[in-house]
Amino acid sequence: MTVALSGKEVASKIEEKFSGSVVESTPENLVVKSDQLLDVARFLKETGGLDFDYLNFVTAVDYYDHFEVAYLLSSLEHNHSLMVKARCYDRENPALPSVTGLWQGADFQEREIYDLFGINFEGHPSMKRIFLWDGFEGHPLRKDYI
Amino acid sequence: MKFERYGIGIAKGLTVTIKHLFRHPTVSQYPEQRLNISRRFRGNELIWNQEKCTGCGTCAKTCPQGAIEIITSTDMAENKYVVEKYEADTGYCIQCGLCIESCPYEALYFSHNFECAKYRRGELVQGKEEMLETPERKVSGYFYPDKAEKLPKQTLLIEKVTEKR
Amino acid sequence: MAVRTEPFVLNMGPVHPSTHGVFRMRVTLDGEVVVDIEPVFGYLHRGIEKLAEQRTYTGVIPLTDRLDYISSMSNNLAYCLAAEKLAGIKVPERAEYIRVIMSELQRVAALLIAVGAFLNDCGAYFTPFLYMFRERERIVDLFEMASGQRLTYNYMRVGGVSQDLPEEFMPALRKFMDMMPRFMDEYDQLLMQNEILLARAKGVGILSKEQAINCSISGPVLRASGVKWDIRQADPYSIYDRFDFDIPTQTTGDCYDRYRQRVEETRQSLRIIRQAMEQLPSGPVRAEVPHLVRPPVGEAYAHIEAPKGELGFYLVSDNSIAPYRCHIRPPSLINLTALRDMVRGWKIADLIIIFGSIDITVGEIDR
Amino acid sequence: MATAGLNIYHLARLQAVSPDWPGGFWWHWLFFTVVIIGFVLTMVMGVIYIERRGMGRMQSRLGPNRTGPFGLLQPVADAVKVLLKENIVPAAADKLVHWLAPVIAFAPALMLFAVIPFENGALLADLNIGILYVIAISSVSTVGIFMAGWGSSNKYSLLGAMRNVAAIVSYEIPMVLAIVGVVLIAGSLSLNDIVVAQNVPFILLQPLGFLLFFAAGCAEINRSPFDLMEADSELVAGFHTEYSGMKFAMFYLVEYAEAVAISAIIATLFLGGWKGPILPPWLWFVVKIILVFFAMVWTRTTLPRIRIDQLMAFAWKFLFPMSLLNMFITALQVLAGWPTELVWVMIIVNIAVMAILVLVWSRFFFRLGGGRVEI
Repeated sequence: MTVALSGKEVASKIEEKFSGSVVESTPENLVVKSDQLLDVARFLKETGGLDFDYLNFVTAVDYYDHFEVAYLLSSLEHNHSLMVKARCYDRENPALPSVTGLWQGADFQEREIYDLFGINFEGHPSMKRIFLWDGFEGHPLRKDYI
Repeated sequence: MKFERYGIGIAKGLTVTIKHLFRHPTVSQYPEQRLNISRRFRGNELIWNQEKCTGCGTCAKTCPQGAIEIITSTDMAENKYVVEKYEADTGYCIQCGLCIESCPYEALYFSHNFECAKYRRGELVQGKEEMLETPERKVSGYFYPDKAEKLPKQTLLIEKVTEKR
Repeated sequence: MAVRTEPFVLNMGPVHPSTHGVFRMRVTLDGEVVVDIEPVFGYLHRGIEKLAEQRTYTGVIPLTDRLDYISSMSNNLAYCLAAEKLAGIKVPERAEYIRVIMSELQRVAALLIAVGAFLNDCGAYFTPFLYMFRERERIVDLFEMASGQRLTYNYMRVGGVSQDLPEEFMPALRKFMDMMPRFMDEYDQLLMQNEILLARAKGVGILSKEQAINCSISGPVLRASGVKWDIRQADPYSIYDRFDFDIPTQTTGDCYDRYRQRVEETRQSLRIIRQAMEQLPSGPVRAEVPHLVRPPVGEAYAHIEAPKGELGFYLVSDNSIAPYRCHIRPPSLINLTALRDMVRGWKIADLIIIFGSIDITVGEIDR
Repeated sequence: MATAGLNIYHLARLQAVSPDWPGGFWWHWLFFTVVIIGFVLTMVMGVIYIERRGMGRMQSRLGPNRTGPFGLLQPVADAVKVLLKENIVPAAADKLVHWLAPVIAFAPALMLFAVIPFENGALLADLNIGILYVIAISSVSTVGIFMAGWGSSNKYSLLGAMRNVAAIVSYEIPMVLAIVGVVLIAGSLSLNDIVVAQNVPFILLQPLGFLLFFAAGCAEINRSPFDLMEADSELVAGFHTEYSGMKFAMFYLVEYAEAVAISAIIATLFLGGWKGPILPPWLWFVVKIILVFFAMVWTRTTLPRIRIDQLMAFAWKFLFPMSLLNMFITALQVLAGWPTELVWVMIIVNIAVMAILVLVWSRFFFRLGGGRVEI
């Protein structure tokens, strides 16, 4: 059985290294500051005992006032998982750092989020639309898209 | 293509294909040879029981495609709904069966027909009269096991022996 | 020794015999050698995630059929697990067993297609493909018997399955289980040791263990690279912890290994079905679930080991009758991440078989 | 046969024996032209039917069975359908080359039959260099195929055509060398003389030569497992991707006419041509063609396709040295005096030699090159 690590415990570990990077932590997940996402992600991937080497999925949810991007991380070695989230409050030009450098599996999924939510992932090798054509207006999965 | 195995694998494969030359073919010739379809077959048409229907409209609300249109009026004397219009657009229907499962009064069934091709899109819309049960329009046993028992047993490919000739 | 020529761009797809649907690749070729490829998606994009936000929890199930349309049962199961997790519904025992039988039969059917299509891509002119389809036909017959449909089954419901198995199902399944190993042996004989296939597929398109993990590859492709990771054992969903089965793995991670991996997984699936058949209890098949499920506010992620890999549904609820957000983790899309690194430097014929060995369904990629 | 007064085959033979008497040459020429065209077209229809039905049954289905009795008219129906189709020429195509290609590809396929004996002496031209003519003519259709690939201005077509040219250039050599063994034993280059010389079918005396010729012949006419010039799973349809209607029908015809031609040559060289008991000779010839063709259908149904670099490696590293060795050994045997009375001993010796050569060569010397290229 994959153990879902408590967000609170992991948050305390992160706080030791990067203080002030965790916005919120619950037993299910933890929310990190978007500008420190990349550092936290690298910490999660490379710290012994955590070793989150497998990115299950990346997705975004539109909560009207902010976008929440969720990363489900797993460790195949220790068989545990953790949901990490980051929030974007800018609706016009939302941006987050890309994690493709750490987990290549995020490549198409970040493009998909860019396509359907309009969140720009900085540092992604080819940030362009994936499903819809280039001239498409709007981002369909936003709640205000009709 | 290393021939370190000297073509044994190729020879094995050739025996399998040549064996099939002397076996019965699996296929059947459709318009002449007809197989019995599943008793629970979700046919292309809906069948509606006018007596049982109360006009509650649950089916129309459940339909994920919005293919069912129902208009009712209130009959004050009898104190019930009268179904004035009941239409199912089989062109939009995806045969998911959720309307049949949701019907609280067991008034909606699938038909057991599958040859329902039409020449015009408009002909695909089933009106009230075209939804009634007739001898040609048999009721499928989907979600109603008691109806299924009356239907012929499904032909299965596992019953057909393709090994021997 | 390679002679360099002027590279040119070849547009492969969206209509091409071996792109398995409407998938398109822009391939840069140097003679016959693939220099670079860029996959282009979206030709089958139907916006299923957006559509799901406007449908009831039950109404999403027919949509999931149309994701990976050759393994609909698995999609149904993944979605139902997620919805049940969200709403906290307990599924009756018999329904769990039926779900396991169905999803394992579906795995056999889908893997047969995967293997057949792969061999067809290698150039075996439709023979393995048609043989595999014949076996799949026997399974589809069983599905038709239970659900009434042959492709989009829409059989599972939140809280169980739509209806109980008909009484003629178990004898037919038993007969199928007796016949299947014999057919599997015959297919192994057909091409498994064929010298030409070995020359074509062995050592071609190697995906290393590290890269497979880094690219979030899942399913048979991951295990063919030597990672022993199967969600059925790593994170047992439904009742998979009650069955005794092995997780076969391969070592190199080339096309031939992926082919072997699929064949061996089929055998393990048959093993699970046999155990589930023996243990199948009687009882209700559907929990008492209101027609319009209204889960509490929250989110849930449920993932299953679908034939293609880890298929997950991430549902967010706002206590209404429709999901607030329904994200699908598509194994086919994510498995394609490593395609570019796998095919670079191989010939155009190898591109086809490497692509075929990943085994994608475009319905799931584009959603 | 003598009872049938107007047996055309007797007439043919009469004409063939002395085609140079006044007026007779043209009569002979006209007669055989008609016979060959008729023969090729009917045989093509026959083999298409055999291929589709045989392949269907091997794949556990039925194959075409609707048109006519047992679906025998299916090739006719296909032909009618394809003739009525629109002729589409791509806008960017080289119109002249695109138009000329099917003709150039088709002519050699018919010309091949000029030297193939249907019966003793019944052939259009009993060339004393018959087999050389076959080799020379059979590679001309490559020009047509390359023109098709180049002229349609399609990258798939071009790739297919380039593959075809590469394959033909490589496979001509083992093909010729495999024939040399037969020629050495028969002592003649004329196909009629070769058949006459076959008291025992040469497949027994030249088993290695037969294998090499069969493989090289398959590669030459794009039959599986060497069909990578029109590999449908890679190149859609290879060189004829952009062809439709009548022109496509021509290519289809070429493909099967060449298959019939190669089957006929194999039947002539190795299976004793028209020789056989009971049945009339021409029927024996047809039966042998169909047998060889069925072997091709069988391999096509079963085997996967090989890659282009493997195709080349197979030609140059396996077939070429093997055919050289085969020629060398046969020459030694002929030089040492062919023991005609000990023919069965020779058969056993030759089969043993073949087995040893194939085993040893494939075990110790044959290695595939190619593979991944570093970018």
